[in-house]
Amino acid sequence: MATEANVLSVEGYTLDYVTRAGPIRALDSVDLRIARGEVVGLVGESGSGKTSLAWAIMRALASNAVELAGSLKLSGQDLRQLGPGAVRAIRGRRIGMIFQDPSASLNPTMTLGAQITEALVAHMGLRTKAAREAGKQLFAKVGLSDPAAIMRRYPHEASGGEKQRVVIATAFACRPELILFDEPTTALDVITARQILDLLRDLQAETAVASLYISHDLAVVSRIAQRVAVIHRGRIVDEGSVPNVFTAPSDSYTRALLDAVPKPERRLVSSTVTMSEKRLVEVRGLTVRYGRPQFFGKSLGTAGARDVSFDLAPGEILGIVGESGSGKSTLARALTGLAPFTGTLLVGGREIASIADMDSAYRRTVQIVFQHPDASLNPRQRIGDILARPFALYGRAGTQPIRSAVRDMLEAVQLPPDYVDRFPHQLSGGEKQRVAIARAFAAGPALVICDEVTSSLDVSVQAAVIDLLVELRRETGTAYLFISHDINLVRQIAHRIIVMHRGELVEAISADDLAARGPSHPYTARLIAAVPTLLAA
Amino acid sequence: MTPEPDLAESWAPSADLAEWTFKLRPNLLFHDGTPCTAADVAASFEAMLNPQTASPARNNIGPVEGVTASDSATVVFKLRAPYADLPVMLAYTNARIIPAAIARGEMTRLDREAIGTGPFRLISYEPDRLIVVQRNDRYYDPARPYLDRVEVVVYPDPTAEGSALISGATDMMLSALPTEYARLQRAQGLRALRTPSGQFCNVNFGCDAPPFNDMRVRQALALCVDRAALVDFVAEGFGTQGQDTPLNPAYTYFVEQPAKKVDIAGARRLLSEAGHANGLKATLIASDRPAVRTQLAVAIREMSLPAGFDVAVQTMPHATYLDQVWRKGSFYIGFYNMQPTADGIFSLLYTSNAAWNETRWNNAAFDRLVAEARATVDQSRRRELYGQAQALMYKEVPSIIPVFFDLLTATRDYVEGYRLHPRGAVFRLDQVWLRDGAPRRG
Amino acid sequence: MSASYLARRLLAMVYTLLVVSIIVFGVTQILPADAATVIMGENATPEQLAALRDRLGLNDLGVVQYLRWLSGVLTGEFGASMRTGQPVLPTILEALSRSLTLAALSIALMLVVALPLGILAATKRGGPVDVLFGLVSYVGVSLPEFVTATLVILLLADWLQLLPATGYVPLTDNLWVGLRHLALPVLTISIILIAHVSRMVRSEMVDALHSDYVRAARLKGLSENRVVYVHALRNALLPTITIVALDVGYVLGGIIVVEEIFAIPGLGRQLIVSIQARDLPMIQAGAVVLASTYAVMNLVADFGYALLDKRIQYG
Amino acid sequence: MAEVLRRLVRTPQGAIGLAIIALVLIAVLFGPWLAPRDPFAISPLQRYRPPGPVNFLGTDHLGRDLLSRVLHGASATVAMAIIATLAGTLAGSLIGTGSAYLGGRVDELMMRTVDAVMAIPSLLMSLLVVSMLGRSATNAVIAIAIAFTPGMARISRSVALAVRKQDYVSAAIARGEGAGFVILREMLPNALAPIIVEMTIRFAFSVMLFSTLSFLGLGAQPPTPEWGLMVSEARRFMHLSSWMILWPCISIALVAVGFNLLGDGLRDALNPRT
Repeated sequence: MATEANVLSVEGYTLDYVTRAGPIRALDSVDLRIARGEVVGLVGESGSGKTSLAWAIMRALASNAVELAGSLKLSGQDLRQLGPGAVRAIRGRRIGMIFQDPSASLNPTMTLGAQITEALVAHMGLRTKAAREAGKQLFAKVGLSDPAAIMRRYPHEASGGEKQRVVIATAFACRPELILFDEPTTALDVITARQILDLLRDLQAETAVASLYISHDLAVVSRIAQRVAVIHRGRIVDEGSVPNVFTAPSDSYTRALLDAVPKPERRLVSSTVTMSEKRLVEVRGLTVRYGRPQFFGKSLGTAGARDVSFDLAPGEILGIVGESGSGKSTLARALTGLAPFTGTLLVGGREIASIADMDSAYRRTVQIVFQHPDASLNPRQRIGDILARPFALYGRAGTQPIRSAVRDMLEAVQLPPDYVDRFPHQLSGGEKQRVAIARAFAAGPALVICDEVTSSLDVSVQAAVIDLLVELRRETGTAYLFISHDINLVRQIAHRIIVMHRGELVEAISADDLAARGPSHPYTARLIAAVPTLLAA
Repeated sequence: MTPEPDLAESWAPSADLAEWTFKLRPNLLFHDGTPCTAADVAASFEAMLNPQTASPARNNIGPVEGVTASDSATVVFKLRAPYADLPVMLAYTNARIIPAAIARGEMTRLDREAIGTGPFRLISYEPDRLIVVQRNDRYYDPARPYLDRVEVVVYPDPTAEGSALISGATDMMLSALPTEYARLQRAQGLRALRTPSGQFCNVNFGCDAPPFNDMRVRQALALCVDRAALVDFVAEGFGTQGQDTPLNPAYTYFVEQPAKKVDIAGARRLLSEAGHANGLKATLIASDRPAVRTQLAVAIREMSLPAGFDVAVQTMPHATYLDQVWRKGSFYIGFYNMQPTADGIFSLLYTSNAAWNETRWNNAAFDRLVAEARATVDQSRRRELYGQAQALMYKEVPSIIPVFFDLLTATRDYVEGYRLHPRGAVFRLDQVWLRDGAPRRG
Repeated sequence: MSASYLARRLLAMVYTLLVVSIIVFGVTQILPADAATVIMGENATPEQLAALRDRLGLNDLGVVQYLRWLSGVLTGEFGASMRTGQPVLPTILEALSRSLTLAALSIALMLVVALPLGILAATKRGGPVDVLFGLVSYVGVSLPEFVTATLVILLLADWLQLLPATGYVPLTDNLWVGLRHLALPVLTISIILIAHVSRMVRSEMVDALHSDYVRAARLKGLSENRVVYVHALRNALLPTITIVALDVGYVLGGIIVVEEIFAIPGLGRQLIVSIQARDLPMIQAGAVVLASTYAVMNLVADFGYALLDKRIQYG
Repeated sequence: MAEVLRRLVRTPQGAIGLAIIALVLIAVLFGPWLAPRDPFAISPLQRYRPPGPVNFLGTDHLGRDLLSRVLHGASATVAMAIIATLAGTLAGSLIGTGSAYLGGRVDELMMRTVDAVMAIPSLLMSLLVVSMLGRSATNAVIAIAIAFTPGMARISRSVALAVRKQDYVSAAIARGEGAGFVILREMLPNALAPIIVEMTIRFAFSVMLFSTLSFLGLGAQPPTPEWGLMVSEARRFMHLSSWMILWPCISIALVAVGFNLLGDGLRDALNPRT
């Protein structure tokens, strides 16, 4: 019989995790096939079981995992029957794996060269010298400039992109039959991520290696995979070629997922805001230095944001876009008195020269919501106490008793009133972010700074939180400073957009002009080009 | 204790015992070979008597007015008062003869080098660890010492010192604690030595202030003390009972006193007569060196409870004790080596003008007895005077002296000629010799 | 480890030593009794005490004494002991050398035992070896030094009569006898160190074995030995260096009790003796030498750590 | 609190540790009543008795009953050690948290001074303090509290720094909350768990340190039956009766093991992740 057409075939595979609260079904009779040279995308939100499938294939399941049924065949050979020795022989040799965070999969105390050489020595039977030579060629092939230098460097001496290229070189080194990609570009900056994506496409095409590309980002999967399977709570709900699934999804969950993906052309707010002469916020030549003066240590005076100027009208949503390290968060910290700054800042016409000027009136008008839901709520306080604090601080509840004001706030952010007595760890990520937003609005602010508020949420949850923010703005007329690295999301929600690059403001343009005339600064153009937009929508 | 000639060949007192003349041996040499003459002896004593030198010997060698060298071999001591025991007192451990050059010159040289006339010469001195001495070939008696070299190892922990001797790491011990003695007796290859001595541990009352200025209170506490039990508790049985006088059979002029019995009812009666019907609270202070002091204090506390005493025990580092409590405290534990003579111990501790006068008893009758005895030569008259002095202390109890310690030590069986000296501070290593079979060392 | 960082660390060390000397001197000023009382002992009469205090300079104001001491130290002159008249520095350095010998031997023994023990317990986590290890290390960590020392003496010196209980013979005089005398104290200290370090190595090893890079190494198909003894071990041993260096500081000053019981005239014991004798120059010199050894060991630890773990950059 | 207890008993260390410490606390609270005989009564005839029907654990050099002394000793040793650690922890955590919150030069200066105090070994520091204040159990407690403060300050500072970086603290500061509210309501409750774990383990050290001080004659005064003092006194009589030294040693070890186990058990129980 000709060799099995499918490199990988998963049939009826069912997996449980045993926890103190009883068994949890992670994968429910999953079927999946990948032929030679084919890239299959596996799309699902966090907790959908997509990563568990990868661990199952690599035979590296957690100790509390119980495989109930089904088979995992590699070129016809069921991996579940293999003993530890056989599994070890297959790993790296016949199945490669690339992880999300490159720095987590590289040993910090070993040089990058040593980590690729050891794989070649282990599987290709090369002696160290020959392996080093082969390693150098592979580094060149994955586009690393000056491979010899990279060989001697340690992981912390290389950038995220360089490290991911080393991991990719190591995975492709032994020309495996199958490679599993677990969100390889999520941890990288937008532009670097695009370069890595293109590299993977070229290498895959050249080696025709069967690939399973796992991701939560539908746009990325639509660019690289030929076929895609959508997984929801452990079950494959949709499968087929990328055009079919993405244009005519058969399952309602897939449709909701596709809708939630930010599309710049679908505007959530009317694009014009009357730029009345009374500015809410005027920022001129704002420079933020972080790091506190040290007695014995050198003061770390690296600038977070340099000489930034912009205006914000009441009720306007100003988007700030930039990669990590561009200074956008530092700007937010300066405006809320969390970082010292120089330059002039006018809020509601009042001059704020330094943090000392930020009296409680200022603190009430400017609120901030942070990125990580787990860290922005005090784990030891109940939701009711957290939300009551702004009322007690600013005494806004007026005649209404604080307890009922808190209930109203919960309702405003679509959370059940009985959440008042719960602790943060009893809420989901999305719910915690809603509480944080409620806390900000409890003060009745004129401006709420949203610092990457949806970046650590699943796509569907993100869409719901964005809708909540738009709704609240419509009701209260509050202005937003919406900070994000996702330019599609910002173009969807903001009236005007400014782009930050290495601490400097490189572009300020209204959303409509950007759509009509495109960006004026080359960096913005590269940023827009780098973000994969959904193919067929 | 009878004096033994060392540098002096012979000596004689004047009729009124106020002037003593000593004849030195011919051609005596110091360790560094320079001759030792009467001038050196005079200079040494002159330095000792000068308060600036702060020498410990100053108030332990008797009432010496001045010392002169009449010629190169004769030394004359002028005394402030007649004193029969001068020869014995001059043998005091810190009253050694050093070259006049050092005595009159810079004394600090003594910090680093030791030039004397003794049977051994100093080789090296490491504080708190090791002292090494070698045979002095220039010693006036060519026969002695028999040993070539002696290493004195300092053991801060007594248990360790015992184990070292048992394991053969050392040849002899200078002194052993009562708690170690039983083990040393049992160990084979060892010879355990024991001799009664005048070393004692006592309770000092401050007789110059209440409550202990009242004799009845002192007598009451004395009646609570079970002396036989204390010999067990404090000396592990290796000691003799004391009857509240500082003399015991080891002293020539010791006069037996009737043994005091425990009488709790009598003690309680005396206490109430003295106005403490519902008991007396007091703090008994014990320095931490030697450890026996604390043991005695704890035992006194328990024994005096039934009679209504509530004695709180307080220990403190020896330095703090010396600074704040010694000679000033109203109720504390003392510990003393035997003195060469009866007069030595009385005038050191209990007479009104005593150097240490810890109890401030200041009893005129007692002072008269001691002064007279000091100036009489006739043996029987001195015995009678000292007897009355002891009886007076026995009755008035300026301090409770319940137990005398036997001096204990042990040597390997191949060590010969070593006799334990009751004085407790005299170690005649010059008489020691080793039988064959002794291990070669160093 | 750039030069400016080194300079700053040395500056911080000087500051630390200064604070230490001030604290120690301040406390010794308030201690009841002084060197003169101790030296004179039972034979002190008031005017003799006054004379001796004058000669030792104890009558001057505390601050004056401290500044005189400080100016002496800056010119390398630590003064002479009030008790023995011997110069202070040689005695302290001699005591330090003995403590260092003790420290070196104990740490050597500890490394030979603690590292394999910790690694074994980690790799066989949950197994009988690990449980036994857990029990023994808990007891080891919980025994105060004097209890361990007493039990060791009771067992090895008295009942089994294997080794001499105490006494110190310099290795230079007689190596074999010297080592026999050091056997029990070294054993006592290393029991304590082994308990601490092996527990630390075990937990570091367990963390490393559960890390992402070890899982990645396994998924690269490397042999189990290479994964455990190269990838995991290298990362687990890094923190050990800091701990071992700090242990040297602990052994020097911390085990005063062991030096007391085994009569080893080390730095700890020298300090106790000089405090009891209120020997100010000796106390000061001892405390400063001890603190500087501690600080130097900290620096060595950080330096060693930076050397091995390239991630640490001292700006 | 009940929740923590339930999780604590689930871990082996926690269970055993809790059992031992419960036993010890019974000895500390009811020792005097449990003791079969008067721990202070001396009796010349019953000296150096091995364990037997009359004296279950034997007698010491003054004929006093060892079992009663060990039971009475529990309160002298353990209670004092706990008080000392609580004081040290309180002082240390306030300094540490405050220093972490203030940051900058103040933090740097405070930490350098803490380093300096830590450069002096805790035993030497206690020795100096006790020599200064005089010997008594209370002074030993003060000495240990002082010796423990720098250690606790360092630990609570590192914990507070980690908490300081959390967004809910930044949110509170952005809201304009006062320093008092931020430290006491936002930082301390979250920094408390690791501090409590560290404190429990320090109880073990403090029992060991307190008994070491008494061993050197700097802590409890005779005739109090404090365990360290009992070991120190018994050392001289080691060859006449080794029981005298064995029982206090075992008691000290038992208490220290108990606290160490409890500390590790608490660390898992209070650890939010597990």
